[in-house]
Amino acid sequence: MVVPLYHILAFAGLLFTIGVVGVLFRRNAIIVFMSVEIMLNAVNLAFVAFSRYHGNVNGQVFVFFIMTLAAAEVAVGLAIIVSLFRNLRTSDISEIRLMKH
Amino acid sequence: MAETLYLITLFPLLGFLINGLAGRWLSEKQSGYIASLAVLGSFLVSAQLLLAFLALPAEERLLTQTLFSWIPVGDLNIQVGYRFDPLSAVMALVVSGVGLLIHIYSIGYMQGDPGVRRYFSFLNLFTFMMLNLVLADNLVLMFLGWEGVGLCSYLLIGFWFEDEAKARAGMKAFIVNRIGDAGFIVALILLYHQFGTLSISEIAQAAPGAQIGRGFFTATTLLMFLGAVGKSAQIPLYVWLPDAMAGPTPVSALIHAATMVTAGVYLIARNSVLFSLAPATMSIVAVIGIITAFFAATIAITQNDIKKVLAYSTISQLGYMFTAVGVGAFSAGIFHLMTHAFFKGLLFLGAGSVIHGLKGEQDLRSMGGLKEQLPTTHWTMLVGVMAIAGIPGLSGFFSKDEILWAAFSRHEGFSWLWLAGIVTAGITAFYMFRLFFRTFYGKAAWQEAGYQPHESPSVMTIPLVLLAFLSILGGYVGIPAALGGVNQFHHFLEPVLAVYPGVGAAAVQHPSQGLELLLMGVSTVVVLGGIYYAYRVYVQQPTLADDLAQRMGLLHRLSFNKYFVDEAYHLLIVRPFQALAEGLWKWFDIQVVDGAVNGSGHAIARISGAIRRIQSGLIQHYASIILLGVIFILIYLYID
Amino acid sequence: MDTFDLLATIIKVVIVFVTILVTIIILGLAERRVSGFMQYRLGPNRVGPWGLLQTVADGIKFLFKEDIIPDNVNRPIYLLAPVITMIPAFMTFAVIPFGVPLEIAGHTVKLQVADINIGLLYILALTSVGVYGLVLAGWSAGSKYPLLGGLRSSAQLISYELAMGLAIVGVIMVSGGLTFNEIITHQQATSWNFWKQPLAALVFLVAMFAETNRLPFDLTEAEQELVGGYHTEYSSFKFLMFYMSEYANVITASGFMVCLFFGGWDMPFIDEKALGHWGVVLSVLAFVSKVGFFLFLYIWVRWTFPRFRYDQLMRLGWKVLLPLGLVNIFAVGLWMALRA
Amino acid sequence: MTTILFYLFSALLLGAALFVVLNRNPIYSVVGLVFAFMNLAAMYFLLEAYFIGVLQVLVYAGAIMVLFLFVVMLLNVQPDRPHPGLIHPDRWWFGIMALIFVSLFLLLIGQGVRALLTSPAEDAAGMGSVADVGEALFTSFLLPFEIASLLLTVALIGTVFLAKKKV
Repeated sequence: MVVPLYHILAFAGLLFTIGVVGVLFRRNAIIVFMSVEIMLNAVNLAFVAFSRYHGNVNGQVFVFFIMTLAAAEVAVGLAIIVSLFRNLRTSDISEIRLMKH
Repeated sequence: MAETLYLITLFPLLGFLINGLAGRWLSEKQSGYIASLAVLGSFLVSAQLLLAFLALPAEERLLTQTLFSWIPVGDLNIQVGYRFDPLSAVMALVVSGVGLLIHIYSIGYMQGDPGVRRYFSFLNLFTFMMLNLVLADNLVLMFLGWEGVGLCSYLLIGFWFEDEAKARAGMKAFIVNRIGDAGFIVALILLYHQFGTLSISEIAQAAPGAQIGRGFFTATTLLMFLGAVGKSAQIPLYVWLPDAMAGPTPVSALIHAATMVTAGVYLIARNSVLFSLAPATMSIVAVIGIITAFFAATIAITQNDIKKVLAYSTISQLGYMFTAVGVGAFSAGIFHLMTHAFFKGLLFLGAGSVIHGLKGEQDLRSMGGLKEQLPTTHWTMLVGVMAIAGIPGLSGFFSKDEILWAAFSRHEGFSWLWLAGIVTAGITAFYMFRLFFRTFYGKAAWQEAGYQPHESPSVMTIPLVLLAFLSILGGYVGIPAALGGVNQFHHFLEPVLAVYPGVGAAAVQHPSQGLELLLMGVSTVVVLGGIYYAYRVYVQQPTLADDLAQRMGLLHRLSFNKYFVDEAYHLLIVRPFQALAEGLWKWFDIQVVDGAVNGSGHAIARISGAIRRIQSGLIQHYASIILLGVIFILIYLYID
Repeated sequence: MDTFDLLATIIKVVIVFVTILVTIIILGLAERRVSGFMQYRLGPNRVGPWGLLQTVADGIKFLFKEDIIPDNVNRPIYLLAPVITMIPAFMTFAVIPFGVPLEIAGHTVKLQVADINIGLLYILALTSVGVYGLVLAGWSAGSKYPLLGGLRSSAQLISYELAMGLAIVGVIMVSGGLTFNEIITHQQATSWNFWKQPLAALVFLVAMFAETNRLPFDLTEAEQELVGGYHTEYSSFKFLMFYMSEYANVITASGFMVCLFFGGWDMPFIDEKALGHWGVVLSVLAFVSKVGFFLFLYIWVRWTFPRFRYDQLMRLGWKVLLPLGLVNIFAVGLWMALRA
Repeated sequence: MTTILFYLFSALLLGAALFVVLNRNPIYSVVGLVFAFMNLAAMYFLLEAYFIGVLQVLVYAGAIMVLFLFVVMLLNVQPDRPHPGLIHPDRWWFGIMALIFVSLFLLLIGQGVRALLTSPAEDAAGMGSVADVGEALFTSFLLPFEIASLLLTVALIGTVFLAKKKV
């Protein structure tokens, strides 16, 4: 395989930006959350690429931990979204602004 | 041995916490027992340490214990550490011993009072603070105790705070004390600036050899003395003590007679090294002491409130103590402090017993003829007044005589100190026996008022009896050489007190022992004369008192009205201050301070009104700001 | 990768695919015939000799029926769901070996579509993807019974995947590898894992039934409660796809079970590799007959046990199988530590 | 061929990610994201990170995304109402920021990493097996590994606590 590393990194950067755009623009909390996952995965891809191109397994170990973290984060985050929805009857984050008032 | 030192203060602290936090679940009796047991614990530990001390050679009698670092700031490291040496041993024993008896007495005296748990917790807190004061190894901890006892004094004077006059008396004591404390604080700052430490022993070691001008020592010691004047109620800051009689009588006995007010004397003795280096201060201490002694004694003659008489006598006796330390006889001052604690505690408790028996009546004119009704109180009070008057053989005689002898032998120019002391001793004998006679002899004025006096319960009389024994025997630890004794008390304290030039062993022995005996004789005659006069005026010819008052006219009015000092203070200090404060309030506070504060407030409100928009509550706005930060980092990386 | 290998792989894929399809057809008939046998009735016996062509007829009927798409469905998802279900079901079998390697013209051909070094994880991963088909099918139908069926199925699959994984861990520990070949070779060298870890085998067996949504765990389609479950609203060919994936899953699960605990293609007491081509034939026969037994077991169990209630199902999964799986792992670990 | 496959998967992944972010129906987003993660897993396989690739399917596609799907179904989230105009009026500057961000990022990569590493390390082939990653995990990363298990436990408890109707 002759893909240069910076192609993968640039691609990861694009993916990350797509995630950022999702986080910034979407109003549905679940979609925002999914965009965060996209961002995490962009980073994961960069890690794996580095791991492969440097011949060092540590990058993959990082990805492993990020996945663990993501699992925990999603579980708690979705629980929060569910309980927010239960209380406010909405998952639109532009309406969830209790801290404002 | 030193490991148990912290227990001395721990017990009262525990007592305070138990009574203060869990008091509501305790019965009155339990509360009193817990408080008394706490003080008993302190007393037993102190006594055990003292006994251990006596077995040691004089130079090894020192225990120190550092508990923890309290204020570590840069170079300054204030530690909570205790120091147990002969001086603090005496003080700790007096505080916990007399305190114990007064705690026990209080169980009877305070029975039925709704605030009794609060009372006992305050009393324990006081004991804790006082023991910290006397055991402290450094001046900051000592100051903590110093302020702590001031606080407890305030709390207990105003114990019955529903009565506005009593609450005000508490405030008065607090404010007057603050004036003195300000001096103390400045002295602490000066000492730290000069020596870089606030440890008592380190300062005492460094001071004599230090290359410092006399002026420094004079200034610091004068400032310290200002603190002592406030706490020990000397001229001109004595005005709070008579008012402090608003508190419960056992409190008066403990705080305003036996222990706290003597803290000033202790402060000087504790820092005797510093004071020895400032002869000018010493002279001022002695002069103020003797003036206070005389002045307060003359007021005491005409007072009608039994507790006020005792209050002025306390001021007067404290004056004696200051005279003693002022002429360099530190051990004599401490000696008198100890005996005074015994007999003045006794007198106050006796007076409390009388008041208790008369259901709160404090006016001497409503008493009289109580000998039959209050036999135990009568006999123990007799011992007390004899001791304070200085009848040979009782404790007061020995301690007062040592002071008078020191004042006489100090050096030639100060002999008038002795003369004033002798006169004051005569007056003291007179007014104390006036109090005694008017209380227990003569016409029973209470019969008209319809009282039925009764003797106090044994929980109150037993402390009286014990204190009476102490008042008799307390003096025998310090029999002067002239009477064939060796003055063990003096020798016990000697290692920790400075030797002031002109006193010390050499100077005392210089005048012949015959002269000392002669002076004793003179003072005894004067005292007996005072007693006889009191007997004539108040027992033999009761009408004579009014005649005298008539004939003395102006003098009587002056004494009766306490020389109008309170009024003068009010006119000269309080009123101008009020006027100044009002002026400041109306102009400076409202216009300048409030204006600035409100102005800045408005400014902040306007600015934050603008900035507030960022705080939109929308997560995405926050996220975009994070992104902005990332962009800046990227730009930085790019430029770099 | 040379031409021969590529060709061999393509042939293997075709063979496996066709075999699975044929097995599904046979299974469809067998299910009904065995049911009939167990219930003292005949079952389908008219189409073809002994009813052999019955399933083929059914398939043709499915193909020519009217394809109804209800109004209320979410069309893209509705169409996608059967595909999502079917692809993993057919893909999983790829890593299961069905015989000893074959020697042809100097080349060694593994009787396995793909020997990847994480075979076990591959199956687990694909199984977990298969859930989407059921959930999306249930949701997209836009009616409540399918939705309930879909939610039930996904919860059930996720729950029992844990127990299944734990049962597998014990096997991995003793055999020291994640490929099926390593596991089977290890069993050949010692003894079947079933004898060594009967507890794990039991847990796996129960989890396997639950994972394939078969009785007694077929709560996703429990007719009496949910009509047809997640595929209520499907008809015609799309229904056939669900049907086929269920059977494909059953076949794969049986193969999985056989490989993990019953020695795979290993025939006891015989060294297949020493027998040349006959060994290959023997090993394939051994594998097929073992799988056949488990397929029969599926049908057998179906008519033997009543259906579980949903809460019982969850309790069994989380409170019984999960702890048992952990106990098995601890026991194996202890045994290995003591032996080491 | 693997190179072509890599670019193919990249394109699919990019498309899927855009689909996730841009379409209005949450269910489609979930499906799109699952598809994206499958592509990512394929890319991991091509980078010879087999273990991570399987984990990507097993954990991300198989577990995390199922949770998302559940929540979307549970809350019965409706498609977003279209906003008049392309972009919400107070959000246009987000777009500019995102644009600046990505261009800066690409510039940086173009500047700094181009010189480095154009092809994979030769000796690292097959490094991503379960055994390799597992060895690293249980030796040099043992403590983080244990902490991660603690994190999962905490998350488990927290989730149950949060999701309970009444505490």
